[in-house]
Amino acid sequence: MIGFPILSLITFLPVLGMILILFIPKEQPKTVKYLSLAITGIQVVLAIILLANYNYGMAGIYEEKSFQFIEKFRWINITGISWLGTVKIDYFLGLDGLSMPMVLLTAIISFIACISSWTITKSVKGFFALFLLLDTGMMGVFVALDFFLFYVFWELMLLPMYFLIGIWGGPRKEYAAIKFFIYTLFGSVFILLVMIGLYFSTTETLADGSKVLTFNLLAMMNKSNATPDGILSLLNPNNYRFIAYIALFVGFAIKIPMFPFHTWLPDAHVEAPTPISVILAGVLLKMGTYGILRINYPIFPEVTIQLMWWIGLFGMINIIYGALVALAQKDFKKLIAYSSVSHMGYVLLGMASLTTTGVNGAIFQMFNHGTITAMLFLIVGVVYDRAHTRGLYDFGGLATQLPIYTGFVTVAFFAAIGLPSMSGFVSEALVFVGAFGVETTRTIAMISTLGILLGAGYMLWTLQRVFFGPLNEKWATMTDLDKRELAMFIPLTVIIFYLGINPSAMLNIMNTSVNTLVSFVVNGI
Amino acid sequence: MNYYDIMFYIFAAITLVSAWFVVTTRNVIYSAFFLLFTFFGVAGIYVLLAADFIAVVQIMVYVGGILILLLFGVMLTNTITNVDIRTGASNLLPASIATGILMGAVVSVMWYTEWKIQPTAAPNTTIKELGRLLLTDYVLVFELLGLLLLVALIGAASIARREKE
Amino acid sequence: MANLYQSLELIRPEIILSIALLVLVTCDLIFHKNKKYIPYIALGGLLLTGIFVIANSGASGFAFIQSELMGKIGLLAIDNFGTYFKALIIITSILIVFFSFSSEEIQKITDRIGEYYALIFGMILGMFFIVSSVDLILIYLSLELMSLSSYVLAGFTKLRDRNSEAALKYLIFGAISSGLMLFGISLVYGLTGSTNLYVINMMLQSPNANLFTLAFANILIFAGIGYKISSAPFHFWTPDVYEGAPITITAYLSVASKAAGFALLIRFIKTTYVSFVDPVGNWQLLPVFDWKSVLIVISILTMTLGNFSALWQNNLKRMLAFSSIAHAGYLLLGLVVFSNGGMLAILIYFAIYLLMNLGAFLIVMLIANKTGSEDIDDYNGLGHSSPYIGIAMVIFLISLTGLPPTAGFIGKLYLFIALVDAKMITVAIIALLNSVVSLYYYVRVVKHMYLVKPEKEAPAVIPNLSDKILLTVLVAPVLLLGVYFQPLVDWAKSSLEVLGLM
Amino acid sequence: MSESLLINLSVAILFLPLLGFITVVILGKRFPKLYLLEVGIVSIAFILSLVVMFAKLAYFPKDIIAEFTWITMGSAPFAGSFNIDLGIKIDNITVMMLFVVNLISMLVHLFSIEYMHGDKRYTRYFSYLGLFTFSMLGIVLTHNILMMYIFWELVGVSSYLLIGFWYEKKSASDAGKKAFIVNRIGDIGMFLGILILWTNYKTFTFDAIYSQMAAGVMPFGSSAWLTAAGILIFMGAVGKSAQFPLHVWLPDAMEGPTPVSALIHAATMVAAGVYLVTRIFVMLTADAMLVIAVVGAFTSLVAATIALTQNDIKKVLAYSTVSQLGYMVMSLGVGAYAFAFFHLVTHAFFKACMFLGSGSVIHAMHHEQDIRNMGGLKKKMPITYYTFLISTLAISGIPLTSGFLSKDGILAGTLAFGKLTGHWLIPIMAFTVAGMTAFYMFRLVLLTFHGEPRDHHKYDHAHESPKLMVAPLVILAGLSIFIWYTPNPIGADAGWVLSSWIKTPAQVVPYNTRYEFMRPSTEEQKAEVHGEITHSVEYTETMHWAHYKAMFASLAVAGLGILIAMLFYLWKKVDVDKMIEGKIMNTLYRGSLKKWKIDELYDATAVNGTLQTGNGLSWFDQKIVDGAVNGSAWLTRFTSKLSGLFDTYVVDGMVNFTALFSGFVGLSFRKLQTGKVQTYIVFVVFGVIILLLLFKPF
Amino acid sequence: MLQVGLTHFLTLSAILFSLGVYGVVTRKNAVMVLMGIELILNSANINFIAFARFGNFGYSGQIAALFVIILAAAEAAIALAIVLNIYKTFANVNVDEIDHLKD
Repeated sequence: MIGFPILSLITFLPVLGMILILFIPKEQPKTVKYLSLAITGIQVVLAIILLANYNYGMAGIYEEKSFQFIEKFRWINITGISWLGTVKIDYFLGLDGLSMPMVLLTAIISFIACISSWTITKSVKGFFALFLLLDTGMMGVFVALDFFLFYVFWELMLLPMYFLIGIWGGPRKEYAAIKFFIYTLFGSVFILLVMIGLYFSTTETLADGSKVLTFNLLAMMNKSNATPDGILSLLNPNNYRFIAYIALFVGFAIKIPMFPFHTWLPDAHVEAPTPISVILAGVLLKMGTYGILRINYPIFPEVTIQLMWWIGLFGMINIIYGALVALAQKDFKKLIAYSSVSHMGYVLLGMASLTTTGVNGAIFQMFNHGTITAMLFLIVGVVYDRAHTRGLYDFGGLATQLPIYTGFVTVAFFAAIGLPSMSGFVSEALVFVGAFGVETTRTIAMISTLGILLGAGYMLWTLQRVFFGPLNEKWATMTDLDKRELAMFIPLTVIIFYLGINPSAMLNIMNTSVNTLVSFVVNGI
Repeated sequence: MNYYDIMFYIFAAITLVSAWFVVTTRNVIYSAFFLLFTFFGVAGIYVLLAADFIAVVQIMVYVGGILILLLFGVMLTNTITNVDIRTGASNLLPASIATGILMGAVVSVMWYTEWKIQPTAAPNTTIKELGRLLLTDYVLVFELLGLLLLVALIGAASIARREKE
Repeated sequence: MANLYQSLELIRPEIILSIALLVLVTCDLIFHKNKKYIPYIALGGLLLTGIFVIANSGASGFAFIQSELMGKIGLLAIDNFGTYFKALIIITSILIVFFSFSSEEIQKITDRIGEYYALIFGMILGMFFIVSSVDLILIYLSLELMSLSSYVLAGFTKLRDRNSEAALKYLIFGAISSGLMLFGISLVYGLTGSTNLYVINMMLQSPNANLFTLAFANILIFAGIGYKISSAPFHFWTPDVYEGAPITITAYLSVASKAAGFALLIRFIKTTYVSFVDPVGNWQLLPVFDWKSVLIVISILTMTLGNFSALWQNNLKRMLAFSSIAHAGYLLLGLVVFSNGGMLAILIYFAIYLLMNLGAFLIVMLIANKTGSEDIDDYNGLGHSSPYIGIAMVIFLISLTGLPPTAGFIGKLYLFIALVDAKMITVAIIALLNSVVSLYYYVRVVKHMYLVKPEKEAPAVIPNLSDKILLTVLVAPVLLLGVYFQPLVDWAKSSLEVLGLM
Repeated sequence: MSESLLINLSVAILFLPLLGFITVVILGKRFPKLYLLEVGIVSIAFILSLVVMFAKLAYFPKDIIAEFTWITMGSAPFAGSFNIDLGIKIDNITVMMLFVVNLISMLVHLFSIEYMHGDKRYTRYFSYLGLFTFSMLGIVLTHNILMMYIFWELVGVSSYLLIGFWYEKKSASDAGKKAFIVNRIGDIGMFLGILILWTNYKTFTFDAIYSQMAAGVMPFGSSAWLTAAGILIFMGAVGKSAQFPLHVWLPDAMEGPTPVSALIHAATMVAAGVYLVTRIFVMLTADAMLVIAVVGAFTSLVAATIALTQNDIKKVLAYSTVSQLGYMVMSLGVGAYAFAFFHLVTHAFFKACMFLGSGSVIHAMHHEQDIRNMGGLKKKMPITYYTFLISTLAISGIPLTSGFLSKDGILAGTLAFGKLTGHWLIPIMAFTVAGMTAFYMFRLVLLTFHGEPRDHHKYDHAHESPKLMVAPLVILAGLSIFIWYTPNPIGADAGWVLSSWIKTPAQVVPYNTRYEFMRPSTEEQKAEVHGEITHSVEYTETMHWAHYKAMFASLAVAGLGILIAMLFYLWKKVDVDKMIEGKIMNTLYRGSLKKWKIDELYDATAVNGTLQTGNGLSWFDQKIVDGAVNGSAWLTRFTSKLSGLFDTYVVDGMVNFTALFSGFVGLSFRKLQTGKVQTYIVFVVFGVIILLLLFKPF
Repeated sequence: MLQVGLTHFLTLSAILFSLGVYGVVTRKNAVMVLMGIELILNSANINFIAFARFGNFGYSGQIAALFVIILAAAEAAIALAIVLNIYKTFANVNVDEIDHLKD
């Protein structure tokens, strides 16, 4: 394995960068930008190193020994008094098939968003400092295996996000930023409560044989660690596990965002600057579903099985509702935002199936949606940079004026529609295969296929409204993509096609873990 | 009805009637003088309760100190030439309701509680015992009160002093 | 006299304080031309007291044992719990001295600076005795000592109308509250024949028929304490006085006097109404008064009222006043658990509250020094023009909201851990939702500092070096304790011991 | 020639056009001449496919399969380990399709060199053609239904790109969008069908699925699901082959360049639906087949009725295509598998010829497409005329043409079907359509090439197209002659195509779900191996019986149609304009002309309905869902006002009430002003009282 | 009338207490508000002494009363200083007119 704490490095590197940036004088925005680019670039390199050293056969999920790149040491250890047990918090990082794709995604999207941030001119230093802080938060969420640590990272993202939307955003930025902030905080207080509840329901046996309460996520999954009277303990007949599950789920669902908790998303997206929209759609939304898979599923398997149908139902609502609402949008960015709602529905649907194919599809869809939606938001950003409007009816005929751009747009749009040969197809197909394969979610899956149709509807309609038809003379001087923009689009395009043609490259990473997860949830092993 | 009882009712009447006027009369000066009677009445009650020293202190401190202070306050805060030194009342109704209920509660508490009663003979004097206690068990409080008075002195002087222009 | 000598040993910090107070007064009289050195004398006195407070840690026992009371219970109980709060008070006081250095308001009254510090010392002395006294009379008197000093301090600068107004309101409100308390004390005295908490506790252990009277007395006493910690419905003075008083005093009131109030409340309830503490750390309340329900209602009321009222405040001091009311509500939650865990949460929360609240007030003060305003609209764009102030303020506000990775989160975490441990889920949810509401007004400040465009160029508030150091002293622990809180928790845990008879 | 070589060649055929596409798309802007590379590549592919076809037909009687594992799921819980395999299957049908697709593709490339000359996205056009060829070949070559679906979608995209090639025209981009979305409807059905198959058989490979079916494994244990799966997959064909009710996209697709129409919307892509049904033919139950037959028959009839009155040369051809596709589908539905595929091939040639011919005409007439403005072009463009005429004869089913052979077989099949099952409506519709086809095709020819020119200006400039455009016409017209398929001009059965190249595969569905005539009927037949029986003995006899009857009947109706067309448009014996003034005729005429208003119906219901739902939900989203949030925010604000201004509102209110009350009792008229501290204290006192009442210990 | 006992004294103090509260709440003049507070303190003192006398609690009640009296003096001093200060700034001492600090 690797001889240095690579997960810590990949997580805290941006913080280091942030500190460095704070020392760079304000008058050198270029230095700030290049430093950030370097930091995110190194992150990508580290992610690739991780991938190269990744053992595809190790499952992770509930067993500490099959996690990879583990870093674990006692962070907080308060001993000595009987009445509160030992307050023990581990600094516990590790990777498995659930997190590896997300780490990759985060690294890539951050890098791309960093390139996209080049156009930022207003207080560059602040922007990149916050950007890097956000980066750490995201990365941390995906590698943390201690609930406390997870929660800290989870909340760490809120504030930078608030500022990034609030300072660098559009006209209604203040409203959007606070809405995002309040909404997510509302969700996370539920997570906090469940976290504490789980803490009191789980003990961990230390090396010396003593049992202590713990925040360790893996320990929480092990039924033999349950305390007899913890409120979320299986051994306690009057437990609150069902309610806790729902509370936790709602906390995560707000981030996904799941209907009816999605209304912060369009506002946040419309007002956020392009790189932040990219991050938001590309990575942040995945945290919700990641959280559900990482925490809800293995810790509350019996409730999960009970609620499969409901999760699927909400997935279906997301898919169809998001698509229908997207159809009605007149703002380019809002349309993409609602398309995100729709696409995240597939993730929920896949998860709900509780089958290897479905869950694989869900995680794969998380990754693919990350890349594809990032591209879509970049696309909106390009046109907004040039035209300073996003009205779908303000354009027309851009294909003639900006052929290269239109080419990438077409790729991204068709990827979003789920065209075979692009990554989105494989994941959506797997989701449907999984969901259809199970009695519980079969009908839901069948209805959800409508989403494929509606998706094509709004995407192609947008393509037509913005890019086809006679060129609107107002934009006759618009320029095509420059090199920097190409540098954002090409990697994403390559990823989209590569994973469309060779999905195994990604699926193999998660396969073992997903199989383990599914059988853990369903069979308990 | 013995003397004791009669004395009680006299002092109680003095106390309450004058207290009533303290809080109802509109003239501040009157109010201050009724307060004087109240203090006297309370001092009498103290005597009835065999607290001779306290009664003396009551008269010395309250009448000799606090009341004079209050009168100074009245004088200093009302222009002497201004004949109308009356003052109004506010919150009459809510105050009446609130104090009415409060009084009901307090009085019923006083009546219905089974207080501990252990009849004992009244001591001849309390000064000696009080003095002893002040310098033994309560020496800390005693000293603390000294500091309190110092701080109050500084504070009062500091805030009431006219600033150099 | 050996008894007295032992007692004096136990109250060395208080003695030092008293001496420092006298020295201050004397020096003030001697050097009435040049008062430059007065603050340093005060600082020296505080540091010395601080050293003795630390030296006192671990000391435990009764001081001023009264012959009447079986010869073993005294007026003061010196224990780690008290020492913890004394330490908090001393830390606050030292910080307030530094605040006063940079406060424009205080600089304008340099000629009365001796009195200013004398009164502050009076307050500290009062608070020290509040924290450790176990006799209701002494409690009342030390409460009054603190109050009398703070009444004057609230109106001390006399620079603006609102100064005097604050003093008057504080005075009247305080006087009536302590009057109610005194009446309550007299009733308790009537019921039990003693003013000593331990004796009262023993008396209450035996069957008692006068529960209504006791309840009435308790509520009256709580009025006196509740006014100090500004819990609803005894909080009404808080916003007015906080807004009117000089900022240094506002900050001081919001932390130190609240700390004293909480220490008093905890000691009062723990000593008087707890029959025993079970091995797990839960306090068994005497069945004479349902403190638990009372405190639950009051704490929920307090935090809800505080948070909701703070939402649309435009004066920062006033907003922080309501925020401090809300925090009092959270702190009370730690008490309603009635367990050592809850108490631990209070201790931790308070230390953190000290840092973040003082920090926020410091920034309000620095900005007011520059702009002469505490209005939120005058904060527009300050974050950009004054980066250091801006970032620090954001950290304090986030911590006040209770978000990781700041210390405020740790405080809330321990609080909720205690609540969940006691299975008081509903209360926990209400409190959590309250903290979501609180985000709104805290972030509103952030919004004005960063997001709202100022109408004219925002003034740059560049703190001088000492202010920067002061800010850093407050910011650093707020951040550090957020990620590594073990030392604080360990300290708080060692301070759980409230002197008992057993 | 070894099998592996054959496989490699096939793979090369598949990927060569893709290579061309990628190269041209990336470098096309810099090197405009690169379209030649694309043309070259397609030509090479054609040659290779010719080689592959003959090699396969001559030397490899067995099917050749090559596959690899695309996705592996490891050992999944409950499902065991399973893989998703992709691969190709080379059988007779495949190689014939390879030949057809590559040939037409090549010819269209050649035709386009001249036709599209001067277009500003000239190279881009060729790259799209390459993409299409690749996708189409993928459909043809695949051995599994997932890959079929993948390429299915890809042809959809290339079709979208090509229809909307002139995207500056709104109608063009509209048509592209419509084509894609309407196709998606069918695709959803197909996708669901695939899901049913996968869920039950854990494989996408046709052969693996069929062998499990043959072993008696039913989807979810019931043959109803099997029928459902068949119909659902058929929905894909409904979309792609423009069957009713999803036929609406194809006529609109004529907005694309005409060579594209020839390649995609006449010869190859639209035939993919039929190809799909041939692929799943073996798993169709009788019920599913009946549905398919009815859909096909109805489609052909509706389309034919519309084609009768259209005036746009391409629209007529488009509806004729729809009608002919309906024929093929119907043919599969009635069990005449071989004739359906045969018709697919012959139709591909003559319809491509007609489209290219029309392209030639349009080219000559400077993009005039309305036949009412044409006429007399026979003299100006003889080669175009004659090739077009040959194709017309073929589509009308006149002997000596390929169309006669295939069409006659289909008609015989319907007749036999009618006789054996009693569904006589299908043959009736089929013969009606045959007559109509002859009529409208001749109407087209007569109006275009005969008579007097109606637009002299355009006529004068018209001229025969260049050689590069005419050559494909000649080749395709040549392929519409019977001789390439069978030596016997009136019966194809004996020809090599039907006797040895196309073999009807045996059904794999259980006997009781088959048509009676598709089960073994005699003991002898039953004794044979299960998989070999395609039809009963009776069926063979009935087909024999129907053969000549169908031939004569079809000749009769076709002749009738031609005669009427002559009467109307050549000899002008009947005044058409006057005829349609009659009330009934007028209604019918207008109905036909307006395409039975199906588009309008869809617009009003489905499209508009969806958009309105979207708008409604959007409103719902902003006002209700978000409103709930904002509402609670409002509530919060309200509460905060309430409590924040508690002092003034409530306490003031109390004081005001006091004032009123005081006034009422007449105690005091003093103007009351709140001394705030005192109101606070009032409140404290009330607080104490309330607390006492709340927590009094009894 | 009953024999005068503890209850009588307590009733007296209860009424005095209520009058004090009433005074504090209703009087506009700040000095009169202070008088109300003195009444409350006096009532508490009566309680202390009466309880000590009748319950035989020793001298602690009297000690308490003594301290309260002293405290009252200190408080009065501070209070009057503050009232004077108010008079200087507002030119009157009407409590209800000093309401600049509010929401």
